[in-house]
Amino acid sequence: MDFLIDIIDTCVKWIPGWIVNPSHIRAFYAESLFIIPLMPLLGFLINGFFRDKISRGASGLVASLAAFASFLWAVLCFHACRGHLPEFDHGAGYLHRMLSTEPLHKVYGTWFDTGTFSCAFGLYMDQLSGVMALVVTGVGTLIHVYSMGYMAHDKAFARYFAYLNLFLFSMLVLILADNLVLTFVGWEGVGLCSYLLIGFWYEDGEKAAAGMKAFIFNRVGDLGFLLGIFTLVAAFGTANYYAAPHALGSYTLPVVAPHKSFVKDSSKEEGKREVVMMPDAPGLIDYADGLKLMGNADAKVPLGYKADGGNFDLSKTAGAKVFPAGWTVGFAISLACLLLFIGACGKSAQLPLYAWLPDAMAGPTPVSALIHAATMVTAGVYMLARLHALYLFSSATMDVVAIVGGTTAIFAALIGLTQTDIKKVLAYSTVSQLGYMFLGAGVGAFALAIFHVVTHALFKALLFLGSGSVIHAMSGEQDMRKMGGLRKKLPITFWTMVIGALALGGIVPFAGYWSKDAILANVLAKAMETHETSYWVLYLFACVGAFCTAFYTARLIGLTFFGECRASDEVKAHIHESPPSMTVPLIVLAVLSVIGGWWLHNDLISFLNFGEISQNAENEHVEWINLICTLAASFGGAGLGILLYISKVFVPKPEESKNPLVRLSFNKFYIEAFYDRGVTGFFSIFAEALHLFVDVLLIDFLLVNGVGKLVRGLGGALRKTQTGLINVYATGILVGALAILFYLLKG
Amino acid sequence: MNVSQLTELLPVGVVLISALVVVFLDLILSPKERYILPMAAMAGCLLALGVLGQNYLSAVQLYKSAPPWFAGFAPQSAGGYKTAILGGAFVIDGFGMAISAVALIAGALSVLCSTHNDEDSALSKGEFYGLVLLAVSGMMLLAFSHDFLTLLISLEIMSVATYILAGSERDDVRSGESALKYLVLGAFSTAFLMLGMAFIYGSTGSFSLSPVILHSSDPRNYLVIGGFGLLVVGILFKVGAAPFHFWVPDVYQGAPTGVTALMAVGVKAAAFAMVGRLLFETFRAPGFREHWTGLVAAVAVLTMAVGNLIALRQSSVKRLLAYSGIAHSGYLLLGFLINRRADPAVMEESLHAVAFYLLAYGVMTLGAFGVVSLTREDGRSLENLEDYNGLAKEHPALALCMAVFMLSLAGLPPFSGFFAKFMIFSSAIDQGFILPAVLGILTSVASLYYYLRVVLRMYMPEADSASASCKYAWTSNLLVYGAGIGSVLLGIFPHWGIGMH
Amino acid sequence: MDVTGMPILADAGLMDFVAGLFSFKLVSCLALSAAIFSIGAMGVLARRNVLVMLISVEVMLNAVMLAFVSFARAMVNLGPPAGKTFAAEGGQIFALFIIAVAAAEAAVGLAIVIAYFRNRQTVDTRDIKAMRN
Amino acid sequence: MLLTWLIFLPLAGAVPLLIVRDKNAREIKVWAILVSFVTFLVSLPLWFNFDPTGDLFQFVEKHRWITLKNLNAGYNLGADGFSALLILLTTFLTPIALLGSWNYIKDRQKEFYIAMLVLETAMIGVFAAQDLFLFYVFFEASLIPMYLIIGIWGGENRIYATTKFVLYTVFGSLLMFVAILFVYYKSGSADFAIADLAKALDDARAHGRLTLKEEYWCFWAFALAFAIKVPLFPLHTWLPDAHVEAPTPGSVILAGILLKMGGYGFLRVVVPFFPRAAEFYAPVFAWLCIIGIVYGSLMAFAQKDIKKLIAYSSVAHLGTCMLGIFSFQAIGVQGGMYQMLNHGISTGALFLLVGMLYERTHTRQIDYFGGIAKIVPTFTICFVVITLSSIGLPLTNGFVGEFACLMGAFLRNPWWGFFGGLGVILGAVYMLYLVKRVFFGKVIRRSNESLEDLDGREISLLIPLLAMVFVMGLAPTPFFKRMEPAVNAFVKASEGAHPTASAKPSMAALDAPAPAVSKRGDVQ
Repeated sequence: MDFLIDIIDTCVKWIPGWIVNPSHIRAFYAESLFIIPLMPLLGFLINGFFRDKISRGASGLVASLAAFASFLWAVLCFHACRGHLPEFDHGAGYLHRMLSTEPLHKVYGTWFDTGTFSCAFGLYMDQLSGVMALVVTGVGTLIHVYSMGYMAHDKAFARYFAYLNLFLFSMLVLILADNLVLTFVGWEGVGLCSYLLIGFWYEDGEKAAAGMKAFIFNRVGDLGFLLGIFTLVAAFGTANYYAAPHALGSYTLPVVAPHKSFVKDSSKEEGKREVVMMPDAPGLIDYADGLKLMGNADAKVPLGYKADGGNFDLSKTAGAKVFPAGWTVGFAISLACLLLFIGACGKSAQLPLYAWLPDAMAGPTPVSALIHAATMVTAGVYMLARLHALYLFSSATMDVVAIVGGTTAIFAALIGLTQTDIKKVLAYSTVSQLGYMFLGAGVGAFALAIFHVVTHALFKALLFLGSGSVIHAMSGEQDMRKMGGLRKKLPITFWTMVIGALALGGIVPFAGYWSKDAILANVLAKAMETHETSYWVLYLFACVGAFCTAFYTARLIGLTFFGECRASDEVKAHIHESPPSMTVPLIVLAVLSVIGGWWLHNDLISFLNFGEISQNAENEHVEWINLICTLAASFGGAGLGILLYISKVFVPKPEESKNPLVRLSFNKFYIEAFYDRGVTGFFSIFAEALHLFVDVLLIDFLLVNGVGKLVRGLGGALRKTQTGLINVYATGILVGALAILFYLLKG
Repeated sequence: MNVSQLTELLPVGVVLISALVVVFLDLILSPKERYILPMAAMAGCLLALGVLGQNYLSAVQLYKSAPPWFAGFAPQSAGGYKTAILGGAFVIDGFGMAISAVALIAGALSVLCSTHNDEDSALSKGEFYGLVLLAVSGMMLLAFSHDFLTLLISLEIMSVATYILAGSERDDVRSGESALKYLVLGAFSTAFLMLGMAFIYGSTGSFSLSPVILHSSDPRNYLVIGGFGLLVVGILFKVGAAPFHFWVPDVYQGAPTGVTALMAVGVKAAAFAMVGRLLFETFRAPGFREHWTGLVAAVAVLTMAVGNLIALRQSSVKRLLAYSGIAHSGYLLLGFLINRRADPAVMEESLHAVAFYLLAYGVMTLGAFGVVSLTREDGRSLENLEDYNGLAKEHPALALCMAVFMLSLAGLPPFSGFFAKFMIFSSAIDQGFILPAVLGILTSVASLYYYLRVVLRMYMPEADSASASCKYAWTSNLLVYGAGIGSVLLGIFPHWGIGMH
Repeated sequence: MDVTGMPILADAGLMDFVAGLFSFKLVSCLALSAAIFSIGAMGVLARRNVLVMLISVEVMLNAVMLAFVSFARAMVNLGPPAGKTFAAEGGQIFALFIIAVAAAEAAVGLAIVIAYFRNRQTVDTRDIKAMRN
Repeated sequence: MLLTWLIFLPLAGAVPLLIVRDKNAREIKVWAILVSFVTFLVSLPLWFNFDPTGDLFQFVEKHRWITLKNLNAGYNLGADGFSALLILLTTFLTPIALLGSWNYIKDRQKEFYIAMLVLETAMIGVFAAQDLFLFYVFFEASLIPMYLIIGIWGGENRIYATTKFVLYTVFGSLLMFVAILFVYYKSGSADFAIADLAKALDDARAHGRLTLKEEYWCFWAFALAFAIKVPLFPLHTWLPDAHVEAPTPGSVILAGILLKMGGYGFLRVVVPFFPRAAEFYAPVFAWLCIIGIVYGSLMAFAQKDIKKLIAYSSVAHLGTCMLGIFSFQAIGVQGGMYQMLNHGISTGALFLLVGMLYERTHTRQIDYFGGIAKIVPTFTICFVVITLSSIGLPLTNGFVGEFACLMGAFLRNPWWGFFGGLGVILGAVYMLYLVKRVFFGKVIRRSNESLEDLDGREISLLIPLLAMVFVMGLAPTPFFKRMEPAVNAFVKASEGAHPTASAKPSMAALDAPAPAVSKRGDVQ
């Protein structure tokens, strides 16, 4: 790879060379971080405003170029993160050299400042966000290119690419944001784009509904996210991840870089109080690290306490009143993490908020590949990784994350076993894989989770694009039972998809194996450390999940490409290999899915040196046990799949199946039915009833108009006293007179 | 006593003389010259108004200070200003002047809105205008009188004249009926009034309205209080407060509109002058006060409730205005509520509020009746609600004025009614009568509904209703527009209306 | 002695009562006027004929006059109270004024009743309710 | 003089219309729009010459007006952050509303434009008045033109709607009227100037002249009037009727500005006058707001008429505003105020759009439409963008306001934040459901095939609104800066009840919850 590195190296030096003084190279890249999200935004604006002016080719080109430009710039900035440290080692691999990084951090201006809380437009690139940005822009570019072929016949071509670019923009904002609120901007932005793209063919009410469903499920999560932000702001008074970049230069100095910013007071053993140096206006992670250095997070540190003179000091404020009364930092952090995790569940389709993702397959296939497999759905994992320093404080939350992740992993995998729609299978496998990522994060191996994000992005995008190519060839058919025997007709698609399948199935040495295996190793290690049954169960789940994954992947390949073609004749007539604009991205991704795993596995993990990768995972008997289990699971699953669907092709009819388990799996455990009919139905009926009884009947009829009627009635009654008879009137006068006299004379 | 004191009463004299002049002119004028009569009558009123103002100003620049607002607070003289004349039979003070000014305005404007009746009707005869002027003179005397005797006489002058006026539409049955009812009930209530006077005379031995001071242990207290009660009955009748309000709707509805206007404004003003004199002077002593504050509060609330609630169900605008008149008497009564510690200064403020309310109410009511008095193409006057359908289309300006009157009567800013109500309620609340104020406000919420019904008719007619346009005399225009502008100005610059000090 | 003569009534023995029949007693006059007043009032309330009602009103006014003159008579024993003008004469003068007032009201009343009768040929209150509610 | 000019310019503009003949409608329209636009231009100094670091009230005018012995009402105008922004909102929306009524109002246009201009005068007056009496006069006066606008140019059921509207409002404001007088005499204030009254009330409270019981009663009398105007939950039923019946411009003004008078009243009068009562009843109101949010959203979900749906959504949105205000946290109050502006913009725009749809199809029934997105793309884009702003998508104005409101609520009491936040979900539910039913799916009516897209006029009057959506979404800081002094004054006033108010730490950046901390103890 090194020649590549050198090219990048020279670019990194050369580009700013004729713009700024070379000594400010990193400053330059920090300044120019904004270019990464800006490019797709421009693409969006161009395609959006001139959607009916510019030609189809032009709009596709603009969009793809925008994506590619931001990819290139991401590469350069990523490279520019490199630090200049004594232990800098030329011998090591590229990523090794990246080990010691200094994040690029630039605040471009305040977004809103209410005087008591302010939030900035700031971008932040470190290893984590850099890797994510590379994945997003890279895969994104490929999918843009692919789309130019896939959507060639669609009339709303420009609109499609506008949305796609808007998505890239939002996703990059999500990733590069330097504070939670800005992350939330991207968070909701990608939600919006997914809404728009799922419902892209809005003439079909079903698809529009699917988009709506996705957005609403996401909103449920977003509320959690918002409340999480509130809790953190209530606790720490800020939503920034890290302290604002130092005034000198526009890039962060080592002083405020998170891992070096704390100096223990050496005089501790003399019984002096513990003092932790903090940067001014520390960010959430700074606070977290500070607390970590101080040990106990359950101390009654006053939340929102601003470090004065950089001293984050326990004794000065011990027992001070905490918000709300009785909250400790630990509790606040756990609560915040839990709430944020709800947001992650919504975005990353974990139980119980996963139900939107399968429906999201209503969108165009490239969209499914980009948004609902490679990038957006992994935002949750990214957010956890970004806040790992906080998550590591609350073991309870971590347990929750692990349990939810593991359960989702096996749950979705079981559903995937019996689906017949090719995209649905992939969708459930995505949910399941996301489950693995959360499982990994849950046991503290955030780096592995991100690693799995990366590999998964590669092979799942590949699979989706491949299935897209298949669907393209089958002129829109998605039911695998109507396919078969396509491997001759679509050789490129076939081979690339096989590679993707192997990767997904976790077969050595393809990409999927490395990440998944490592995650399982950590789960096992965790189970061994903490002899808790729950972790053993999770490990079991994970293995079974792996088995299922391998099985349904084999099933997918078998049903699609082997046996004889089961399509109708006129469909058969049209079957053809896709144009190069579609096959090239397939090939690129295929290559990456082959080599990605071993290329990255050591480097990336050590490079993303955060989280707590269990030491036990290194000791070999854990490794051996795990290796055996995973290999057994994946090969077993794959073998069974091959037996059933490839050597002798068996066409499943799950809807007629008598087997209750099959029915359960095929009907997705009836959960989505519950959401679609139960919840929605109840909601609308409840609303109707409320409107009828409270608004119309109680308030309006009884209270408002009731009072009116009452008064009118009273008037009518009094009116009757006006009889017109002089005698009566005189009587009135006399009675009045007597009453007055009585009143006056009684006392 | 010397004659010079009579100059203080010159305005009344002017009115009386012009009454005679009008009657005399009626004899010598040929029918087609009759249009002079109302002019003459109005001229009389305006002249009297001028003289009144002249008296006021001369007093101001003679004694370097306005005449005392209420003679009762400055028994004989304030800043050398002799209030009492003719041996205390009359007092000349700001309050009286204000009331008589209102009476004069009422007289002038009610003449205006009676002129356009067809020739042969009794209303175009001289004696009609003569009687109007006579009634006005009665009101003015009532406003000034400071003695049971003069009180009775002026009350009778006013009442008898209005009895006749009410019935002056001779061939109209309803006019006659209203006259009858008014007469019988009026006489009936006057009897109570007189009996009350008798009791008070019997216990104090004097007719003067100056404060009655009796030791609480004095057995004659009973007699005085009884007499007071009977007096109150007589006066509340004139005021039209519940439960003595029964005559109001029938009489107002039956009487010719001009006369109704006169009664609604002038008679009410004069009656409230009486109320003021009695409550704030004669029976001011705390011993009495604690008796009557509760009474007045109760009557006020009852009156407001009755007036506003019944008005909700009226289909005749004239009758609706009658009921609203009852309600407004209720509001006015609130102005007389004072707590036991209140000193003359407070009472003066209350009287200011009352006077301003009467002025504002007079202007808008006269305007409203002016609109009512307009006759449609088919000869009927705009008495019924459905006559107002789509008036805004035919006569936007007229409709606008009517809307202003209605909203002003409802007490919405920025019209005079609002500020009048504001002052009344402020004095009541200032004196700590929160509950009556709240109840009154609640009834006035209801009142908004029926006032808006008129606006509704004018601006938002039902689809099927046939809108009838009306023909009208320039006199009524003058009246209506004048009143409209007046009620806006009084709303925005109320202190102009309260220039009495 | 008290002008109201209440004490006299209070300790009225038989002889006093007999004597009272022939000597002026304010209270008895007042009682009489009250009786007349009530009769008049009842007349107004009960009778249907407007003329009769007017007559009843006159009766009431007479009762008032009686009250006035008897008060005046009682005042004679006192003489005018300090600082007040006419005390005793006042009542009688007032009575005269009431006569005048009553006369005026009667005249106007009759005129109105006649005018109404011309139109409707009735003076029964039950027919005089063209306007109500 | 600026504020006086602002108040009376529209009125003066209305005068010439009185004499113009009704039949040259075009000139009338042009003139009215011109007048309102000039008013907008004249109001711009409120933004540019308003100095956030200057004193609290700027553009102050003080004249004696009614001076009686015991009653002394002055003509006091002034603009702090709240007033200035709301006045700007008024002058900004009115021309748009008038332009929006170009084709909508067919008959008696003269009267209509007169009414609109008079209404503008009244509204500006309400926000500019710093004298309680003057404030009340304008507050009530604004009813009359609105009453006519709904009643004359409204739909079938207009009479009921308009009468309900007026009676509802007057019921509240007349009780307030009594309370005003009571407060005036109790405090023994020299005049009706709001600031003086507040001061006088403070020492009346200090010297026990104003008992707690009295304060509570007055608080309710005031609060009722403004709660009806807002409207808060149980008092909201006039709103849907009024909106459904009102003509488009009427709805725009009603939703955009008239409702804000309620919130403004709380900010300007209720809380500063009765801090103890406000602090005591804040939970009650907060929960009413929360009920309003959830309930309003459910109602909106259940509606079949687009306008009614939006009307109920207003109930929910203003619930959020008031929740923010009743948190008495600086950020919450700012959010509440900001959300009021947002609501004015986005809901105004929604009503305009619905009006345009109505002009084309003469129906507002949701199920009449469906799939019209591909027939009227521009219209759809505008509608969707506004929808997104009204469900508070980040980078649109809606988000910032909602975020700040909810954060304020959360800082005061996490549960308020949570339940109030349900609006975030429900808002998306009913708005997107609306969008789906109206714009997406197949075209169900043949007649809809021939809908024509927005014309130049409509686009031109939507553009400023759309622009504001993003301007206020991307650069809220100038707005916040202008509000900040007023907000801090408000928060300080709201803590009048707290003896420890002075112990409150400074409002340094990144220090948000510290005031919360100091306050929390006695709230929990």
